Amino acid sequence: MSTILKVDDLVKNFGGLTAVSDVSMTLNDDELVALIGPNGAGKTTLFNLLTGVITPSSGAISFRGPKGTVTLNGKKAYQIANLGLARTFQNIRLFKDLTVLDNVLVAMTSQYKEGLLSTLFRLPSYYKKEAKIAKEATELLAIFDLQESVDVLAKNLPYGIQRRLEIVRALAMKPQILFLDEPAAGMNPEETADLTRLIKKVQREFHITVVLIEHDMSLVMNLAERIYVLDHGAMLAQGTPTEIKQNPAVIKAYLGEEVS
Amino acid sequence: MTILKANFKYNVSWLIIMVAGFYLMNTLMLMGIIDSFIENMLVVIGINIILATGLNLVIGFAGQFSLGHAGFMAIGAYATAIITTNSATAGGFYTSIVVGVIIAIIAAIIVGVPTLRLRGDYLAIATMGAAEIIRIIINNLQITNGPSGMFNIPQFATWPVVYIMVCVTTILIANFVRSRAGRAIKSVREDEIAAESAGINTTNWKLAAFVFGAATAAIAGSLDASYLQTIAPTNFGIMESISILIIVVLGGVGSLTGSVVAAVVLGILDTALQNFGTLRMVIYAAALILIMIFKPTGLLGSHELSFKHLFSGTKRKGRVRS
Amino acid sequence: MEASTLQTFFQQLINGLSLGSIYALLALGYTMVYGIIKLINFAHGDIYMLGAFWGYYVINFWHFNFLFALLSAMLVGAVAGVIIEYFAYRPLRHAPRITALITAIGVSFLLENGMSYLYGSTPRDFPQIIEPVNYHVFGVLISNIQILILVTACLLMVILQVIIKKTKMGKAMRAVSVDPDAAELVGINLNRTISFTFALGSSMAGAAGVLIGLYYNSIDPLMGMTPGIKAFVAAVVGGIGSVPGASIGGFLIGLLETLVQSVGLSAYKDAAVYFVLIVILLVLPAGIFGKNIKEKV
Amino acid sequence: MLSVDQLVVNYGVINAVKGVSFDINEGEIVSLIGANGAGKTTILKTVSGLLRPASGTVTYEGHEIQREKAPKIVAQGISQVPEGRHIFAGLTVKENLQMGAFLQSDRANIATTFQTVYDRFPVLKERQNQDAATLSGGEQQMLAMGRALMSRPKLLLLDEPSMGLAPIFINEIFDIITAIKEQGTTVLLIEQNAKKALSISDRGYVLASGEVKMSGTGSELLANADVQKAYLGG
Amino acid sequence: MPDTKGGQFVRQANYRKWDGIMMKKSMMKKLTGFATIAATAMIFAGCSTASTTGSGNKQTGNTIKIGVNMELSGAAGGYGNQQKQGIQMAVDEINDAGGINVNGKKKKIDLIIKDNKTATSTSASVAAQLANNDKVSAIIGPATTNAGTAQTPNITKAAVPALSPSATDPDYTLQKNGKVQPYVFRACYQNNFQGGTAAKFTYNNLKARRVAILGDNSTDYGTGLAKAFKNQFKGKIVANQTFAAGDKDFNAVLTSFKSKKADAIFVPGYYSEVGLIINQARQAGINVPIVGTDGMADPQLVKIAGAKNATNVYYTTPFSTMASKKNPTAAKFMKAYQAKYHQVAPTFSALAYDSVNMVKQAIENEKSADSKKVAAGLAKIKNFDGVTGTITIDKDHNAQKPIAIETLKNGKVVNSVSIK
Repeated sequence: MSTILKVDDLVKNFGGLTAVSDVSMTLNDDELVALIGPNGAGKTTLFNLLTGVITPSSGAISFRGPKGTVTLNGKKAYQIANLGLARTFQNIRLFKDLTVLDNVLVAMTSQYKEGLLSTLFRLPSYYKKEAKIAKEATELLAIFDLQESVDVLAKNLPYGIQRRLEIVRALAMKPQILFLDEPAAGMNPEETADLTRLIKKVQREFHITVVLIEHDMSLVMNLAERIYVLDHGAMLAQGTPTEIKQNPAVIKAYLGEEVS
Repeated sequence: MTILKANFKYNVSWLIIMVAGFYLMNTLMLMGIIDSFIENMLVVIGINIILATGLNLVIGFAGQFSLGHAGFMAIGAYATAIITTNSATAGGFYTSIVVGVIIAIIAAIIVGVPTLRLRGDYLAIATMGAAEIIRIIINNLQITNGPSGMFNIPQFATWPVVYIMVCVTTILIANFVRSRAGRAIKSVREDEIAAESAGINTTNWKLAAFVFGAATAAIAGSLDASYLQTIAPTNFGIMESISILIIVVLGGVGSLTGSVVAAVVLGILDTALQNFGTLRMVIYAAALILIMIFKPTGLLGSHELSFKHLFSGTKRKGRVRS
Repeated sequence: MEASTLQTFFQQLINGLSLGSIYALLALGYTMVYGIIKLINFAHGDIYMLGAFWGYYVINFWHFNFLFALLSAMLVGAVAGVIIEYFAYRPLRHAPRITALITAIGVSFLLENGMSYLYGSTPRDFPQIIEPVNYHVFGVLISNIQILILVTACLLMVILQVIIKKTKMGKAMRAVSVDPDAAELVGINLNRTISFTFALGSSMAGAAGVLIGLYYNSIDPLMGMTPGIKAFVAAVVGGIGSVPGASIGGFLIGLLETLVQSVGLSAYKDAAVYFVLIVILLVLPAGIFGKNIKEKV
Repeated sequence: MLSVDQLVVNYGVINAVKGVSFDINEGEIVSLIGANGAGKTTILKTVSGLLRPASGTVTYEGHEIQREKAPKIVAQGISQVPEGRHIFAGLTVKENLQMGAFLQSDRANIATTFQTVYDRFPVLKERQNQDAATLSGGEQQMLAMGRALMSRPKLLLLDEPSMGLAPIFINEIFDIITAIKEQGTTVLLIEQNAKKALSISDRGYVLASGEVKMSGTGSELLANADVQKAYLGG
Repeated sequence: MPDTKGGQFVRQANYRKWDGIMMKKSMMKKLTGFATIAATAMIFAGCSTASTTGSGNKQTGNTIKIGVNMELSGAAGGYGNQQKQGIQMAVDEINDAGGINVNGKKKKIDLIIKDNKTATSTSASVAAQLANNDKVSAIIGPATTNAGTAQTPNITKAAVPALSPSATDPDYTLQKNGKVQPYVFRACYQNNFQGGTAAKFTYNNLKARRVAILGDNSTDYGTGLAKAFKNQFKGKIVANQTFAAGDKDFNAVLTSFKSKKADAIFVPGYYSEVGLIINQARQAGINVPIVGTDGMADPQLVKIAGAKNATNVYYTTPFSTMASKKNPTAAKFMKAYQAKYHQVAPTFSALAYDSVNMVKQAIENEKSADSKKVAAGLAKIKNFDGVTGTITIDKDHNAQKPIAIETLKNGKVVNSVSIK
């Protein structure tokens, strides 16, 4: 297992407020990491920093991509995404008025090119590429049991399915790291259990690194190989689920009492 | 396989309709049923279709509220006026369209790169300002003959030319919208942050839509100048941009079919109102308010006429099926 | 006809401030309406025209004095604003914003062309109810009407600011503009508050109509179009939603136009205004006093 | 005091609440717990008049209020602290509180209420002339609660009061809620932090997917194995 | 991390051969189809589209149809409506007198008025409708050069003459090669003539040597006159500034003129703005002569400027209250206009009134109301006794008529000199 993402002393200030202070962490190939902590601890801010939605005040992020190790500092969100860091959002951010298929196809935009002429004049190569990419997307959707809904507008999907589609969209980017921001939020225990299986499957079959923010301890403790605990913007603890469950600082700040 | 066959079917259907439309118009014209007055109306509608579909690409599909369409139209119009006045040949005319498109593209990049960072109404007012700056510059140049405008422009944009241009630009815009590029710009419209996180370079795609819209506006301007044979800076003011916007919103933001329908409806309404003298604009204004109140999403909402759906009988906006 | 550079400078400053105070008065209404329902009320400039015509009639036919003409024009503006909001904008409160914008344009067309139809579009001379008097201050000319406009404009701005900052209704307006749902939850009646905002903003336009009629002595049904757009630009430059911003924006545009004309570039005075608008928006995307609200991810 | 019967609420095409019934007696703290998207906030918004139900009734002190608008409901003594606090940024702390008393006209009364709120939340008094947007998350939550109390409600609706708060504030907020109850205000509480919520509640209802799955006293629910597993991080 | 991992789910994405072949086939068909269409379209574009060069509209009925293509709404709506009043009055008078005598038979005028909303495309459409559908003998209008040139192709195609009361661009009646437009006429001066006259007057009569120009930059009228003035003025132009229609504040420019030591100001524009310029100039203590053109020859000018301020103001005009005392045609018109509309007749109404009567004259001279004949008749008009002077149409279809310069003092015309 080698390091794929390395975060050093990351700081983010909003005005006078320090949302993330001196956070360092490393992610390895093929592992499933959870990021937990009280609301407002800076978890989503950390995700935003890692995926380029906001820029850090200081600190370094380096990523070992297919073309060697690069720094993510100063890169735009779409560049980071195209390097192989995909994510979902806490409040679902699907393209609501696009179909399920189109939602996935958007994420594949940078994986293929269509010449301007072949786009505008529908040359044979256009149909060829469209068919190929659509097939690829449909196959991916089928893995997640969404093949029936390809033509449905995203906004018309039930809540749980929207969450699932968002994960599919992120996977369509062929990421090396997948960031999931509260994927189980709003799901009932049954759906959560399904989701747990799904995430496991994704991680196993696609061999990618998955990082998730989650409050549902059943999910976290079942899934995560390692856990980072964030509190007040700072890294409070890290370790295996067993270690974290017994960490007194974590219990005090977050878990409240010992979790069984 | 069937999808491909079907695609062929749809494409052919569209082509048949376009050709049939052409022959129908031509027959009616030869029979004298379409006289120069109706022809005039049809050409104006055609030019408005080009303008509205182009603006709809920017507003309805890329979600960028531009209020400066008339500025780019002016560029095309003046390119054609200046070039064909000096070189009154068909070659000169087509060259002038190309030149107009190129200048409009350059202008759109100059305007778009800084302003497309803005959002919503701020973008609207910035683009409106940019278009006014273009108009004021034209108004004060020698080569454009200042506020007097230019007239006696040779007429190359006869109705068949306009008809073909309408078909071509509409096909191009429709093809653009239903492609990788179209999905990218629609994702920007839906959610810029999510689009960025899905690897979409939102800045570039917004600019692409804006530039494409500007290019088609320039084509419309060229046709307008050449058909009417007279242009003046006052034709390309804020009110012109607004009237194009009205077509787009009335037809339905995000519906190319809607833009076409609205251009036709408003074109006929406008012509019919000529007979009402001073009351004309009063009726027009009242109609506008009433349509908007009773049909807030425009005549067609975001629906499109599509053979794919006519043939297969399914509705795109299907309910939840899973 | 000679003047020293310094005198010319101060004269132009006066010119710019007078013009600016007119833009500022109009910008106030824009900024309030936009602040509360995020609608560019295109018809605002036309309410100013209605105010001017009202002043014209009551002074000519009912022989109102200046103060009554001004106050009644404010009332007429307020009523017009409330009626327009009720019939044209309220049904569209939950419709796409671009739809409401088109309706606003429709209302503007209706007022302009309706008035043209009823009263003709030839400009009329506004009754000179106050005899213009020029004062020479160190070689700089300033007329009593210019002073009146400046003072009235500043006074109305202060009153407006007091209403918004100090009164219960003003606070309700601010609350609605920040968060309509939360405003309802503390018991604020949305419709009433929005109507009140329209009334207040439109009364400013009504007042501006009378003042400008008096100052320029010429009114016509299309008089609201150009100043309307300029005033909106002023409101945006100042930071839309902010009362001091609208005033500053108005004065800035007035001074800028004056500056451009005084150096002999009158043909480009509007271009200069739009150029500055774009530059300001690029540097301060929400205008000078505007608050930049970042989207939460 | 309040009884909700067979409430159905739709959000566009989504059926958010599917026939929920519950009731609150005077002087109680009642909690609705459940995951995000279970329909809790939708129910609260319907009670406070921001949403119209598709069917079902909300009866308050003997009469149906489900068709009434928010201001009218506030006037009858139901006050909501919305999720995400929704304080009025740009207004000072004091002005925010004044807005809470928007429907009160008796100046003396308002002054007393101000005193009560300032006593309850001393930090608000310290910051009364500050722009509310500059407050920290916990202070904003206190302001939102203070604002709701300014209308002297008989029933206080609290939507996720502990959301996004540091643990130290969370305990304080729950202490305050208990104190509010003790002063005679009935409380309907929505919380994700089910453990905390149930520990101070007289009764609770467990919601999932827009339906009531379970109900009981706070301690009963706390002790229930299913609840523990699903919502208490068991 | 191997690249292939992420792409596992597309492993089976192998296309069957026939898929690709079919696609190619259909595409070829489609492309061929498209090419065919394009080709046919081009062919049609080239040859067979109906071009209807008409032989003009014959008038056989008991009425003579005259169309009006006018700016009744939009930016020039004010001027257009004044013209409409003049047209309406002329037609009423003619009809009350029995109509136009066409070869011994009196025929009434059937007036068809349409609004072009000051837009070029609408003007073209209106002209087409009047010429082709309503089959008018002649069109009066439009008021502005831009709307006028927009209708030229359509009326030329239909062989229907159009007489504009107020389009002033020198090239308005000309084709690109400098030849006259066969069906375009005007009843007013062209810019060069009027601007030149004003320049001469300013130099010779007012003895001004340093002139500042403040012209309307939103119409050809203002810029055309400013250019003509500049070219023909022998003194120095010390400042050349502009305004746009609808502007109300001229203080900044006027203040800047102060330091230029101008001894006259030339203001080519319409009364709505020029009235304000006079007002603000006098308020600012600028008392030098203000010279303008017929666009300001309107009773409303003095009202807007204020009577006291309208002093030392000069403008070129074909028509005025002063002239009307000497000219019986004008006097009659003034009186009738006052009676009908309860206001003093503006120049635009007078020009439009003359336009109708010029058409009547043409019809009577040619003894036919056929549109081609009317065009011929208009071209031959000589010494027509109009309200705006004795008019002769020259070879370029411009109206030749004497020009006068009127002087305002305290809002009253105190002097009127004819200029050769």
